[in-house]
Amino acid sequence: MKKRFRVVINQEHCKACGLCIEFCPKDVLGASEQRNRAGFHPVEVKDQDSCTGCTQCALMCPDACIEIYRLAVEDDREPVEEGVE
Amino acid sequence: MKKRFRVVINQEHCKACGLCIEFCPKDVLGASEQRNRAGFHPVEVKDQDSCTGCTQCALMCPDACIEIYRLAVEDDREPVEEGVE
Amino acid sequence: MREEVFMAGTGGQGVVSAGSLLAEMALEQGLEVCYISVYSPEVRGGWVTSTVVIADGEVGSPIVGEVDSLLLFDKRAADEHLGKIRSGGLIVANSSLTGPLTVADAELIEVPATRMAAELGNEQVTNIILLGTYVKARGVLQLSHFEAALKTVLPERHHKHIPLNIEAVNLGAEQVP
Amino acid sequence: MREEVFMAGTGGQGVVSAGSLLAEMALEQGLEVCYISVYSPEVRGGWVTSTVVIADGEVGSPIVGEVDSLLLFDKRAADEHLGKIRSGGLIVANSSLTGPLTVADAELIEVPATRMAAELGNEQVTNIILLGTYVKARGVLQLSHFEAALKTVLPERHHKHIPLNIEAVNLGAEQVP
Amino acid sequence: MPDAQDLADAEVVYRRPAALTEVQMRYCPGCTHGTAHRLVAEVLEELDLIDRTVIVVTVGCSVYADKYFNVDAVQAAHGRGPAVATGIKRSSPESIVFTYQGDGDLAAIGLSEVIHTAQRGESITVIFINNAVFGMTRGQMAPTTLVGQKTTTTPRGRDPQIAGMPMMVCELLASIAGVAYLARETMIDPKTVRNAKRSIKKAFQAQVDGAGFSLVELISTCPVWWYKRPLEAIAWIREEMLEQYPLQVFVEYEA
Amino acid sequence: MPDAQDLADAEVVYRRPAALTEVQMRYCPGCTHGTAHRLVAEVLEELDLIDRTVIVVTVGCSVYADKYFNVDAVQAAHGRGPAVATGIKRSSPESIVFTYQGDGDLAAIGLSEVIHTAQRGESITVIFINNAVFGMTRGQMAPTTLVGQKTTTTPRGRDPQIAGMPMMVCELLASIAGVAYLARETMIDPKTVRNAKRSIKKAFQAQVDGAGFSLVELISTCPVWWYKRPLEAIAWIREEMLEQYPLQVFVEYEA
Amino acid sequence: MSKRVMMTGNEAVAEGAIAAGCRYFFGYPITPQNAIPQYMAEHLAEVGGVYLQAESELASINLVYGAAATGAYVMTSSSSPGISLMQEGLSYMLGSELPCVVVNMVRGGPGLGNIGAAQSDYWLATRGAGHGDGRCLTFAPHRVQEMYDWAAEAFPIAQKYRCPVMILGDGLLANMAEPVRLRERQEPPPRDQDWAIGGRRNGRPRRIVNSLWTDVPVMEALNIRIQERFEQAAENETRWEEYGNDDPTFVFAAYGISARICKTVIDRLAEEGIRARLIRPVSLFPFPHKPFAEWAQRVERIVCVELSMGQFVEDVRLAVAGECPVDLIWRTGGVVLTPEEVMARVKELL
Amino acid sequence: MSKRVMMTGNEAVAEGAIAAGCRYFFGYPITPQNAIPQYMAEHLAEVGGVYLQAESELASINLVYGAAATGAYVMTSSSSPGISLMQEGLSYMLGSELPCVVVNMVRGGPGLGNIGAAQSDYWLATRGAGHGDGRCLTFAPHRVQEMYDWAAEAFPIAQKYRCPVMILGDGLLANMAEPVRLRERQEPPPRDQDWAIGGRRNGRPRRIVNSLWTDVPVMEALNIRIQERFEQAAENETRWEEYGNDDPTFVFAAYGISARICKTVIDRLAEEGIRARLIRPVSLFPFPHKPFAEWAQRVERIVCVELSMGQFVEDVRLAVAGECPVDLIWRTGGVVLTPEEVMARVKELL
Ligand SMILES: Cc1ncc(C[n+]2csc(CCOP(=O)(O)OP(=O)(O)O)c2C)c(N)n1
Ligand SMILES: Cc1ncc(C[n+]2csc(CCOP(=O)(O)OP(=O)(O)O)c2C)c(N)n1
Ligand code: SF4
Ligand code: SF4
Ligand code: SF4
Ligand code: SF4
Ligand code: SF4
Ligand code: SF4
Ligand SMILES: [Mg+2]
Ligand SMILES: [Mg+2]
Repeated sequence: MKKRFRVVINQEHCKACGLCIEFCPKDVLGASEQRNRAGFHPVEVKDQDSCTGCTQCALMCPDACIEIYRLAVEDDREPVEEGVE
Repeated sequence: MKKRFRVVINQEHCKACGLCIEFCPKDVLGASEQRNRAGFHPVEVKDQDSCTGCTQCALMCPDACIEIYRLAVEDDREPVEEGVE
Repeated sequence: MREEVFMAGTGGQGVVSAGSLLAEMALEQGLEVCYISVYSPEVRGGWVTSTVVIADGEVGSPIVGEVDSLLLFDKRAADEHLGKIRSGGLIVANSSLTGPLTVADAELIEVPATRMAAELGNEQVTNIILLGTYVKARGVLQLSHFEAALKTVLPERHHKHIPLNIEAVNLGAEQVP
Repeated sequence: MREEVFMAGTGGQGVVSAGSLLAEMALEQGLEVCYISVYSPEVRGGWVTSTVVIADGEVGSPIVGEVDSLLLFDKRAADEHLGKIRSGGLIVANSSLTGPLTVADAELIEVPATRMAAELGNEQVTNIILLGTYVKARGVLQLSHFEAALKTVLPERHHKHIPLNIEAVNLGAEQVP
Repeated sequence: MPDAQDLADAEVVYRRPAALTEVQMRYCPGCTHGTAHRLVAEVLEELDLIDRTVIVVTVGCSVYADKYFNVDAVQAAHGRGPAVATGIKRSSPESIVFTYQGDGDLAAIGLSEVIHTAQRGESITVIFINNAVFGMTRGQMAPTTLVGQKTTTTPRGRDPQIAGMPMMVCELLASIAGVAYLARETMIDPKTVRNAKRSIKKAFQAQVDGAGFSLVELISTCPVWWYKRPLEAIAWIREEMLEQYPLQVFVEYEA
Repeated sequence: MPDAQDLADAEVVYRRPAALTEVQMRYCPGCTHGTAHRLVAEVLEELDLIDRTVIVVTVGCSVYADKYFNVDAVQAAHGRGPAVATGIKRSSPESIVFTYQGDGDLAAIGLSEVIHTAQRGESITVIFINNAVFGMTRGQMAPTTLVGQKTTTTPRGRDPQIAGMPMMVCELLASIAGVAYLARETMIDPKTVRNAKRSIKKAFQAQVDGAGFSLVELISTCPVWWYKRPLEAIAWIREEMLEQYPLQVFVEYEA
Repeated sequence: MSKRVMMTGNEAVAEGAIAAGCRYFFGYPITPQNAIPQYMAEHLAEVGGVYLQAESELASINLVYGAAATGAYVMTSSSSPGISLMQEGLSYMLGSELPCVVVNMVRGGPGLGNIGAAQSDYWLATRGAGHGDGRCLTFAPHRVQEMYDWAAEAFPIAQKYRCPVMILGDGLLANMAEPVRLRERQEPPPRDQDWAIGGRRNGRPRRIVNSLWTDVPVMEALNIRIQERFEQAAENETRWEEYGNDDPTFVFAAYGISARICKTVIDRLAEEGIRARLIRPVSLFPFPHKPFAEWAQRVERIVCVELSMGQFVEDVRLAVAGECPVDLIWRTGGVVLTPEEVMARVKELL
Repeated sequence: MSKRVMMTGNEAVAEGAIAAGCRYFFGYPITPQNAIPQYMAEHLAEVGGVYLQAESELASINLVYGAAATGAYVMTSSSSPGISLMQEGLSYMLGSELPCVVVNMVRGGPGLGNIGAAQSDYWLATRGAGHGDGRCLTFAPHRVQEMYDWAAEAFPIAQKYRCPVMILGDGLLANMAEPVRLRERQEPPPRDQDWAIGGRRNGRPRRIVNSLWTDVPVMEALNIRIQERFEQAAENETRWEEYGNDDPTFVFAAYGISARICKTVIDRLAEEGIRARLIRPVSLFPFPHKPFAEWAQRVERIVCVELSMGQFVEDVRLAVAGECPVDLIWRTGGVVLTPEEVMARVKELL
């Protein structure tokens, strides 16, 4: 069974510091065009498929905004995002 | 010219701790029978002639009561004491 | 004469410098003035307010309850502070960010200042446009003191921006109906 | 009834324990009492005083000016404190160390207590001899409470000295003319 | 949370630790105070200490930490955290007590308390955030400020002739008998973050075992008062701070 | 002084140093506070500093030191000597400033001030009297009290489980960059007295040369609160204290 | 009833605390109260308590803060300079609504001063507790028995009003011995306060002890809550004693050691046919305004006697509010008034 | 005359000190007065002065103590919790008769509180200076210009009376900007005081700065000397301002920021035909008793307005001594009264 990961970003808590983007070895993450309530352009998942679940992003996030799940089954749905309408 | 030393004790300041007596290598010093105003039996010079001027006594005295002089000439007078009537 | 001006917005919108410019203009004009900015504890992204009290004699209370004039820089500011206006007072709102407002008992001038500033080529002068509107509409201060005030407030190395600011303040003044 | 006793001497003479014995005797006798010792800052060789105030009701001031009874342990104490006696009061002086004293207006009992104590075999009971004289002469406290007081004040391991102390206190009492 | 249901039976690889509340932290973007919080929270959860722990919150940017940690909290006067923690520990020895202190709090005003607490071998844990500046009060010099670093009270850069050299807290504490675990870590890449967590875990383990005082110094960012962007701040730690403050385990603890 | 005239043309081998007044010191018999005073006074005289020096007197048995030293004196609050000394030095840089502090003053309440002063590399000198006890307040435990030592607040002997291990002040300061001279000495025989004086001299020389902070710890007697006679106290230093506090020059200074 | 034993004020206050169930003492030595920590070091171990010598008074009060947060009965003691150093900590205790007992055996000041008996920390005791509107509830015993009793009473009062309670003595009350009737030592009460921290036992919601309130109305509400407790305390804990003639021509106002001096003076004046009375506040905060306001209507004057230069007299003047003249007899700096001196000076006034 | 420039209260107090010749500043950051140390760090170097950041407020005040002993003009500044920590040091300054200037920009308390404007350190400022009978001379400016002027005036006053002088502000006065007319910066005066230490220059007799006096009458004499200086200060340095109607029905009593609020209220009341006047103490210690005692005879009531829960009002009551009712309008904990609120509450009282 092919592993598939799901990265969940709490975009309301994200302050767009960019550390997760910088430290993701697979360029999975990027800045969103939208602003959250605090006025930041939060991080969003740009390329979920490349994610290896290495947790580098979560390890680096100062705001504990990132959760990572390994799905039991293959799944092609869109990445999960949170918070920004 | 034979060296002669004179040890001068400030007996009013002396608190009879005994350190000078203990550390004099020549047993020059001893406790007086008399009391000073504070009630201590101060140190007195018992054997001036044996004194080598080594300053051990003065070095050890916590109350800076001891002064040591080297006399220019031989001198057989009684040791100098201070303070106790 | 005592004129109480209150401005509110978010950090980075120039609420502080607008307040300090008003204060300098009053000083240039020979009036007494007291000015204070207050911000939320967050270093980044919090709210900011400026209070400027202008008087022709001693400025009494620097604390204001209801005010004569209100400059609202964005929606959060409008939601929070709209009620502060004294009846018969003046509200200048940056309608680009406040959206449309309704007031019962005061004069309301809505200026799409952020958009206008962008059109001038620099969003940073949003606050100056609003200032221009206020100064012209209220008439307590004279626009002629703006340049001198600017020179005092602006660090030397930014004096090259003076023309743009003058353009902005005039543009703001022109918005008075 | 209020009896003020003041004692003075040099560290090591038992001024503190004499004070505390008097206090315990008063307590044994069902009286109220307040007792304080004060000494000079030097850890060794300084002066010591004890003040004991005995009353049959609440003890008011623990501070005394002139006192009813004065126990003087040595010359320095006598020089310093002789004037403290109230007219008609009682002075008990350790004449071994105070030398002869003259007082105008009070009863003076001179007891060569240091010598007597030495004769009893222990200079340490000098204070007890003076205490005995005071108790008997003044009549405020009863000698019969001395032993109980001593047992309270003396640590258990020194209880072997009780007979000597009793001898001393009686000897002191006998000195009352 | 959209699709949360969908993740219900997914395996958790990483999630917000249970020892943190859901409250958004007020730190500036890229400030590693938050990272430090997360690591401590992970350790408390992993060691199953959430129900026994008391955080002693001190004065500095982390003064709101009582809102973030899902444990009992006591807010201490500036610098006095270790004394407050000792008071708690002595009167409630079953509690796991840690202080969370900045370099102003611990190395300036609170130096005496932390050293005496270490000296007594008090079984408490100190998380020490060294960001070379007073963050909360708007960027003044700290004892740990680097030579030449500009702050609001060293406008021409820290001059060692006037203000002395930076204070090396771990080096200072290293000689103290009561210390059970002592390490300096940072959080500038995944590896150093993992190391930091390992040290934090050992520090708490030392407390659980009653082994004595434990402290982890975390070289941390203050992008705002370093006048830098978050990634620049990370780089500045790597290039400047670690020069002054080499990472090291000073006193080791093995259960 | 009888026969003083007679000694007028005698050669002085040893005399009371001019930096001491004629006032009798109030210390207990055999207390080496007096010895320390004498050594400092000799150094001040030899370095010709009497007219430039300010002693910062602190709280402890040496609180009357202003009466004994023939120099300007400032009495400081308990533990704050180094801060007071710094205030003097910064506003009067030509002055030679030293604090004279006990182990209660320096190692208990005043620990922060002495470390920060050392850290800043303040050119002042500290004479630190470690007698393992609070003398003045009647014999309570000090941070430096030995394990098992009975004091009025450790009636069953110092228990490291409760009060921790003795504080090693020199070891603590040794890592600090601002320190120019740092040594631990004692005064239990003529040799150690001479060594102590040599260290005190180097410490003041360091200050004269503006080299930074200097401190000499002197392991000192407190016969009274050690419940010992003077000679026993000397022996106790030799046999017990020096075991805990080995003599050493920690930071060397050569002009 | 138990036998009475001779004890100093220092010992009595320490034993009183132990008897009340206090098991935690943090302190730093300072004359004239060293016998308190020494007593605690000796005796707390007997009852499973903790004596920890703090490295400073700053540490003392913050150790107390920590222990108080766990709901324990906890105490510290010091004398004037040490109490000055505790000001920030006391303010924090108030802000965090934590109870504790603090003993101040006042000495001569300012500065290092001396170890004589003084009352010159009256303001520090009644207006102190550092910055902010709060203050300590303060009680001033004047006998050793009272020292013992108040040490014991202070703990439940501190818990009830969630604030520090100060027991104010002086160098004399600290070191003089009087007979004290001891009660049995009690076990500490359970720490079941709903604010006590120590870990979320059984997963209960977390608790926070805090004095930071950036939201100003919340901070004001805290202050009002504290003030309301003080008003309750004023109702329940205001204590004073009166002594002397029931139909006096004048009234002495004095507390602590000064009040004892006045009692002797009153007795002596009575012998001379002079009718005097004493109002002795036992609680200094809350201050007993009532007896002063009442007697002020009926007497020629009120004469304050204090070992300070006009501190206590301010509270008396506030209570009297101009109803009669208020005079002041004082000494300071460790100098103690004798009954003779008070007699002489009061006669000049009459 | 020089041009006026906009300055905050923090900047003004710092510049005023430099202008007076102050060259030594020791301080530890704390909001809302951080701009003071920052200004000093920036500008003292220009005039050859020393800015040294202390490791704590305890260190600050003791650094000040050392520098003051050399006869220098020296200053520190802080806000409430930091001032609490300086209490012991201030008592030592008094005991050793050393002058200095201390600024307290009061914030909401107790405890950590908040950084709002408050006046709840009134007791700390006027009855504080730790243990003992001493206190600071305390001045409370209410405008930024006055901040500047008082910072400058404070130094010679401190020297004259050899005691700490406190300048009392608050979070608002600290951070609000107003036009200030600056004078030229002066050189520091020579340090020729006969008590200043620094070494026995030219072999002069040694000098001792000390607050320890074990001989109690000597200590008392020191206290009397300090008190006599305070009495001189009461004669020379008592300052107040009056404002408003010359034939008022009532009088406001307020200082600092509260007084400014009252001025606006008085103007508004005048528009409504209500006659009110303000007595604004500028010196809080020495307190201006006279205007209160006088007006109390002529008005219906005195209304105190303070940002604390009844501290300042005590001094007013002491001055009024029952001659007329004294009411109190307050907010606390960083909450500031608006003119509207004072208007409303005062109308309820009338
Ligand atoms: C007694 C006291 N002094 C000063 C302050 C002001 N103060 C608050 S936080 C702080 C320093 C914060 O720096 P740090 O501990 O390094 O924490 P950071 O904000 O950098 O995380 C200071 C000086 C205070 N609250 N209390
Ligand atoms: C603030 C304060 N706390 C406590 C004291 C009481 N005190 C005076 S000296 C001293 C300790 C003295 O011990 P140390 O410094 O070792 O000197 P020593 O007497 O042993 O030479 C203490 C605690 C004080 N004077 N001031
Ligand atoms: S888990 Fe690894 S690969 Fe996936 S987004 Fe995070 S850092 Fe990138
Ligand atoms: S690290 Fe966290 S806060 Fe920073 S950008 Fe990524 S998700 Fe946002
Ligand atoms: S100088 Fe030497 S020999 Fe002479 S008395 Fe002293 S110790 Fe003895
Ligand atoms: S060493 Fe000094 S004090 Fe001691 S006995 Fe000798 S002379 Fe006397
Ligand atoms: S000021 Fe600095 S330390 Fe504080 S939250 Fe912001 S970045 Fe972090
Ligand atoms: S008590 Fe100890 S330290 Fe103090 S003088 Fe006596 S022996 Fe020396
Ligand atoms: Mg920091
Ligand atoms: Mg010592």
